[in-house]
Amino acid sequence: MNLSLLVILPLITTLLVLLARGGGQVKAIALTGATLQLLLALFLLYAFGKERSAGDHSAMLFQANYSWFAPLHIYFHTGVDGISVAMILLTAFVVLAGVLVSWDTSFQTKEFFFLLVFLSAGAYGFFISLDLFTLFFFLEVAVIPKFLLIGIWGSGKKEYSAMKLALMLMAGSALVFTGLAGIYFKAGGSAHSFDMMQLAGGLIPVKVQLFFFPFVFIGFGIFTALFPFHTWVPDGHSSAPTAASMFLAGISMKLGGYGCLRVATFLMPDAAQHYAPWIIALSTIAIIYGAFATMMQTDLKYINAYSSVSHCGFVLLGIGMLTRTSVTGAVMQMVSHGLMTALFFAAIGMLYSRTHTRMVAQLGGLLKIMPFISTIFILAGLCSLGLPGLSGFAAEMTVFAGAWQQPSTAYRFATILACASIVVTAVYILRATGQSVLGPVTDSHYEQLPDAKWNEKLAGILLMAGILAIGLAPFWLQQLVSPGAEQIIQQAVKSVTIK
Amino acid sequence: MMGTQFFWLAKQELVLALVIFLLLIIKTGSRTYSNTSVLNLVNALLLVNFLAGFIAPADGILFNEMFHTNTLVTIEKNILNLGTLIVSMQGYEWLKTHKHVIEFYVLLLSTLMGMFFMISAGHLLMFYLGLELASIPLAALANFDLAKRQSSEAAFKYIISSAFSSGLLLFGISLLFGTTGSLLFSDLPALLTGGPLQIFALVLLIAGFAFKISAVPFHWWTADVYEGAPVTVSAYLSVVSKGAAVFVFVYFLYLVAKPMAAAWYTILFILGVLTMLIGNLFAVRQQSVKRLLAFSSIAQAGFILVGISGSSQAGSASVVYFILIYVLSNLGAFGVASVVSALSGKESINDYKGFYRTNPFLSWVMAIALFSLAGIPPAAGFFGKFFLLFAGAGKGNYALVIIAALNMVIAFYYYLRLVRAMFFDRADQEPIPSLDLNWYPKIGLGICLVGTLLLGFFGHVYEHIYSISIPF
Amino acid sequence: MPHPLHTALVVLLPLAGFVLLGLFGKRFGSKAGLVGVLVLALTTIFASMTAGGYFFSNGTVSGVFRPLKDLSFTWLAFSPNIKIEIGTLLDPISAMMIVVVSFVSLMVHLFSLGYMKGEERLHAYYAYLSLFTFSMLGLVLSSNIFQIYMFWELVGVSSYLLIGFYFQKPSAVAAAKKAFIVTRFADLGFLIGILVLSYYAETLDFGTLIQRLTDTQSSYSVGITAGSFMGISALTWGLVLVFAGGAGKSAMFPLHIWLPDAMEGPTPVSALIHAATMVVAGVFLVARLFPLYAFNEVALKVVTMTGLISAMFAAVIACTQTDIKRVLAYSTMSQIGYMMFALGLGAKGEYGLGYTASLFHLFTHAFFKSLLFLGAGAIIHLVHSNDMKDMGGLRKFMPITHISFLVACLAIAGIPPFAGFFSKEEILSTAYHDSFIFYLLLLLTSGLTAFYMFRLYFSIFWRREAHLHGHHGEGTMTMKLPLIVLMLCAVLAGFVPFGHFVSYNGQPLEMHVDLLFSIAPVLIALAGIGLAGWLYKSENDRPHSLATAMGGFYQAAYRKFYIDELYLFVTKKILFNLVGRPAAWIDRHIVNGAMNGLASVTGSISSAIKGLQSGKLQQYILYFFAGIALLTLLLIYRFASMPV
Amino acid sequence: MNAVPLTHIILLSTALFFTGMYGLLTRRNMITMLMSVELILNSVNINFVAFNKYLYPKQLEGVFFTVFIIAIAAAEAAVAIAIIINLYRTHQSIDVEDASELKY
Repeated sequence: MNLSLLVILPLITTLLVLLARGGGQVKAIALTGATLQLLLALFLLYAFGKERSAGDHSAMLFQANYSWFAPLHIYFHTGVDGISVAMILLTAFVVLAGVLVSWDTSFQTKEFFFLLVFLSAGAYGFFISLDLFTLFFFLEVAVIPKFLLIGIWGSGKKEYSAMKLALMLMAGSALVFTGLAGIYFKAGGSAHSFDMMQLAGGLIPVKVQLFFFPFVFIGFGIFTALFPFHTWVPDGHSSAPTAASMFLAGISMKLGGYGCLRVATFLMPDAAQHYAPWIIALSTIAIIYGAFATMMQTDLKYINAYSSVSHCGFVLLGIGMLTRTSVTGAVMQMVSHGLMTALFFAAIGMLYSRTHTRMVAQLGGLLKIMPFISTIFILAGLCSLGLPGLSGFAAEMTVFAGAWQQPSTAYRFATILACASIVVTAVYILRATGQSVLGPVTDSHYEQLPDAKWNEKLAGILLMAGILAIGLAPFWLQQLVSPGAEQIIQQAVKSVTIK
Repeated sequence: MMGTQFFWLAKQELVLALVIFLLLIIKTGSRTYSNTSVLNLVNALLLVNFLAGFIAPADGILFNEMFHTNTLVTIEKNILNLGTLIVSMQGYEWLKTHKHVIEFYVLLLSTLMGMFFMISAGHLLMFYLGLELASIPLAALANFDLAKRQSSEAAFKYIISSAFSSGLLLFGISLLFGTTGSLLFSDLPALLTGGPLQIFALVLLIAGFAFKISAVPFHWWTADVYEGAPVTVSAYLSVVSKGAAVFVFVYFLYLVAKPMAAAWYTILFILGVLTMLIGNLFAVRQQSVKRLLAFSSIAQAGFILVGISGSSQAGSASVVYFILIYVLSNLGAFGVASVVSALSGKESINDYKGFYRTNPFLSWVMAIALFSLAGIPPAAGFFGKFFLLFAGAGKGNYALVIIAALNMVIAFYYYLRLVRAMFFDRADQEPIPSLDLNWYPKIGLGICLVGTLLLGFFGHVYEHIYSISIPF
Repeated sequence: MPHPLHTALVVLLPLAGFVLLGLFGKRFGSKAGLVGVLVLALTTIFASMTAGGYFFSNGTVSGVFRPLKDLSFTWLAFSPNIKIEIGTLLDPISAMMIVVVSFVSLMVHLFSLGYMKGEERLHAYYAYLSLFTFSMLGLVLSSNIFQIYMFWELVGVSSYLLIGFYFQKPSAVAAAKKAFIVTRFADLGFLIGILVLSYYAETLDFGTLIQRLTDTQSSYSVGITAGSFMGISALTWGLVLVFAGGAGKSAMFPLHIWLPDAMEGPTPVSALIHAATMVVAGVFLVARLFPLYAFNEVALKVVTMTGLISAMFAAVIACTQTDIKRVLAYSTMSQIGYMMFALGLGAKGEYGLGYTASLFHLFTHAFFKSLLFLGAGAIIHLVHSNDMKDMGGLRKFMPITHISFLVACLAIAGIPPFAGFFSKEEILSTAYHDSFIFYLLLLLTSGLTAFYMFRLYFSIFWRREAHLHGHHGEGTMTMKLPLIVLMLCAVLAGFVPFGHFVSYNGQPLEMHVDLLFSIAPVLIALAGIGLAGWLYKSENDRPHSLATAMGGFYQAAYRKFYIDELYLFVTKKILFNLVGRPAAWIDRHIVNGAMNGLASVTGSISSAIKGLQSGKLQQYILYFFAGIALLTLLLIYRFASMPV
Repeated sequence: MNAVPLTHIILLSTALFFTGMYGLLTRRNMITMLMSVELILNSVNINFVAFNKYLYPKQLEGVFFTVFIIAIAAAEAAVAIAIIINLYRTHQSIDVEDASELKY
């Protein structure tokens, strides 16, 4: 199948949104577009599986290569492996859910859905890119919509948050850019190239890797809340409108993780080995520190935002551990966290739109009043604390199991600390649920509030379906991701044996 | 032989000259003419002028190598033509009530002609003449808000600074003449030895260019003049005048001063870093939109210097490509500022609060233009800036690239400030009312918007520019 | 005819019940309970068929019970060797457990029909019960150590949901949270233990794991004994950590603090989860890995001592509590302490008597303890209070409850011929063979057991004449029936030749009751009963004066030896105040401050240099010229190679 | 004929240049500043003519350049004076210090 469709479809949707008249039409178009995206993503999964089972074991499938800026060797080179397919699926789920929960948007509807769908185009483009330039392009494309979504439709100190998010992500991009420049000019003599598949074969000299790896890794790390560059996360997530929060935490942060994996680790395996202790140290700090910081939050969105810091730490930990299993786990965690956190934000958004507060202390007893919303809230929480049968468990356990394969005592210690964070997670999740949806009803006004509407229910069910599909049967995801992880790790392992 | 060749090679200048003459005739001939009809006529002529630029581009030299032209030069002139056309359309709202429309255009087009000669110059004398033709009328233009104090101050600052800078430039040229005995571009490379006097001459010449493209520390006039001059003139200064200087600068450095590449690379490095830093740092706390854009255009010059310092074909191609994009994006921003200033008289960032609610189209044009200036995709500025910095990186000076990349972050901040004011904030006082635009500015802004959004996606534009640009 | 499918159905039926009730429960309305009971009845039938088939037809090979592994499919493969294979493992203990679990669960389902009548969220209640039953059955049938961990967590969460069923009561929510978090903390040990063991054994499958690590010749075993951390071998670490998980679920000292609080849940839930099934999961886990534990002296010692301490510690506290459910909770903890203790000694003595004794006690305990809880439920249903101060003289109002409660008390006190007598006898015998001190301590504990149980019994049913007005009787038939059935079990379970079915090595173990040996325990139990009768049979101030005489010790026991306060101190004061708060503060002020600081530094530099753009033309010209001068100097210095 | 060496003339032009610089930097009268700029241009003129005469006597480039510079200086002065006049209308002053409203 032609992967560019994944980008073209949302773009056509945005165009139609622009041409639409009235909020109803806009929503209908956005919904149709998002549904088609999901179908397309599912078809991609199917086609990918079919191709693989037909015996095509090449690293990337459905490759297409169009020349873009020929003098600079820039191509629009697309292709997917299992990891990309998983991320694309995640995107499709979150986009559709995001469109659904935003159904009640009445303020500047057209612009809202335009930006929302536009964001998804960026994410798809990022995940299908095999060319560093296009990858970078799509990474940055998302900046404008994110900024505007937060600033226009956000709440709280939205201006500050929007600025902060945009600037910090821009700083991340700047670092990535520097790294890309280094890779381009220093890899393999005069044959300048942006093509990841060409650059991958250990083409980049070790010295160059050692110099540029931190740029690329930290640059992408900022996107995925690498400690101590995570401070945009709490502010950004908490100020964003629901759908944008879902997008930010569910997809946007994953761009970083994917970049750390696909660009930093895949292209610079020696450096990845060399810097692994640093990555592990930082990610362990993020996990534990994020979890403890979450414990002290009183705003539901802050709770989820900080917990995202902690959970994304698992992604980086998995990457830093550099074993096939841990990398597989990292990708699974990305997908799982994406769905879970989107569901969480959706639930929080639904609560907020009714009660007009996100403070844990002001909520209470909502399970009785809004059973559906409270149930998905609790389920998201349970997924977050790693309940078997929901996606978080499978992902985290894969990370742990993979991390444990590293025999070094220090790494083991990091792993144990990471494991310990699941206890802290339980503490803050149960505190949050216990005080907000359980317990006595704190405000008699709440009694009259309605439960979820059809669109909200559909969004919740959709994301739950994703979570359950992974949680109940993680093997398909694992089998999907694992060969890709293998390929990335092979480079790292090979580089060790060469040394 | 010589006759036909002359017509073909200097056709852009000739068309321009015809336009100027036509305008002068109208001015002297008829006593009563309405502004709008003049504007209609001029805009039509400018369009013709722009389109004529594409007819039969030819390579060749005239006047004993004093004048040269080729496809690259033609394209560069076309870019400037495009910029002028857009400036003219966006200035419609301001000009339609102005008393001296024809004079405005005569002066404006004279400077454009000066720039053409500058670009086509094959000899330093020709270059100097072009330069002055491009500068002196601009000073008069800066004073075109005749009754405004600030306009006069701006014009005065510009003319004195400009005169001083050309004095130094001439001093440099005289030293060059003294040490080499020739001022012909094609002779000079062989005669340059890198002695102290020549280095001094080089510094002086570069300072002259740096003045025109407003690179730090030769940029001081920029912000004051941009603020004081009418917005239309500021737009023209920041885009067309700067663009022309950049074109010549590249030509001069890459072809003429090539033997002294090590020396000028150092200068460009220092100037580039300073320009980006100072430009951005000053822009950060500006309250006036025009001043903000002025410092932004200074910072952009820094990025251009980084690109030029790449010393490669990719470098020169990227510079031309960037200027093309920069013309569109900067004119998008200035264009909005210009119509807002002309119709409501408001020029401060605070005045733009709530702008999106009253003027969504203008807000989007402004926002996309700003994002393009900041280098955020899908705006074309991303591509322009990416290639510029990449060209700079090709030299292996990663410190420069990192500084540039981090400067993009600072720059992003102040562009976002304006976007924030337009989109997020609610107006504390009466917001700018919904502006009713004539279709000229609308088209002008539309061209900027569409160009800014789409230009990056057409790879062969860059490819074409690359194929004809100056190798190093 | 145990068919793999039947085994699977045992697990899947409750799951189906959960899905059915969870998704469409509301449609059933008050019929939701019946659906639950029906599903559980079916489950129990399949469980009995499976267990019967296992014990009597296909479980043995030449007289020795062999594990049967079925229905294995790879759920998640971490690596080619280490993978989670979901499957069922039938062996004597799991066969025994599925019967116990499904049976007790059925009783509880039945009892709840009456007890929870009219409850608004009845369908949710039954859904949770089904979920719990599913998880518990899945846990005992797990064939893979990671699978057991998964069900372990599911059990934990269903327990959370059930304890917090009355979610509008803050205390219930807090209790549910506490239970979950404490066990979660313990599970951390379990998880790391699994990682340690699986790393060396390169498998997660129980059979293979045990086989590889117990074979001293194999490289796996050599590896795990050689590998050490802080001077302790990896095997010990692994086993102790796994045990920590078990201890958490089984509420062993010092991880027991959640159990008394868990009594906030509906009483039938306590009967199911906190008496008969989930809390013995720890015992089950150790039993499941017993061959490995038997291999490691240190780990066994830990198990033994934990059991002993818990048994005594809980018994002492139980004597002082006045909430009847809390008394029962501590009693549960104490009894599980017995089981753990015996299991710890299981590798010693004659043919692993301790192992059999432990599981035997688990078996009998399930019946009489759930009976006690259901009885307590019936009482609370009537009196609407948990506190024994509000009770007394209830024997007239609820005869069936009275009799069944008495039988259960006798059983737990170890009076022959009730079930508890036989199993406790075996445990004491195990202790006796190992160490006399242990024996004495246990004997004392069993006296205490008799005392506090009868303290409870007398306080509820005797003590004073009660006058209840407008009460609604003893309860519906559905409440009485389970009491009667369980009472029969409490009487008869002791006569099951348990050793024939469950033993350390799969070979039948003959258990015999030595009458001479029984004298001491029975006497001490009777003494305990007598003391309780003297103190509590009628209203008097003897208990009070005794409590005063005991002084500080009584207070300490009443306050549960301040363990809760200790935990609170560690969590609230240390973790929250010294870790959480600083982390949050650092994040907002230092890390975030650094980012904001970068911005403000840029801003202040910007302000600092604004004076350069002074607006004065002559200064501009000066700077211009200075720029040229400096550049020229620099360049001439660097590049000028030759004279003019 | 060669009684005056080139260096002297260069010195003269340099002196003239710096006189111009000095005037430009210190005079507050705009017209005087304009005159100072003319001095700078004239020092360049001297340079051109001298180089042409002494070093490259067979060429005319220097001389021609000078002619053009003089012409352009005149144009420049014309425009500058026009601007100054206009500025005087708005400011009622031709003191350069008064024309420093645009700053920062």
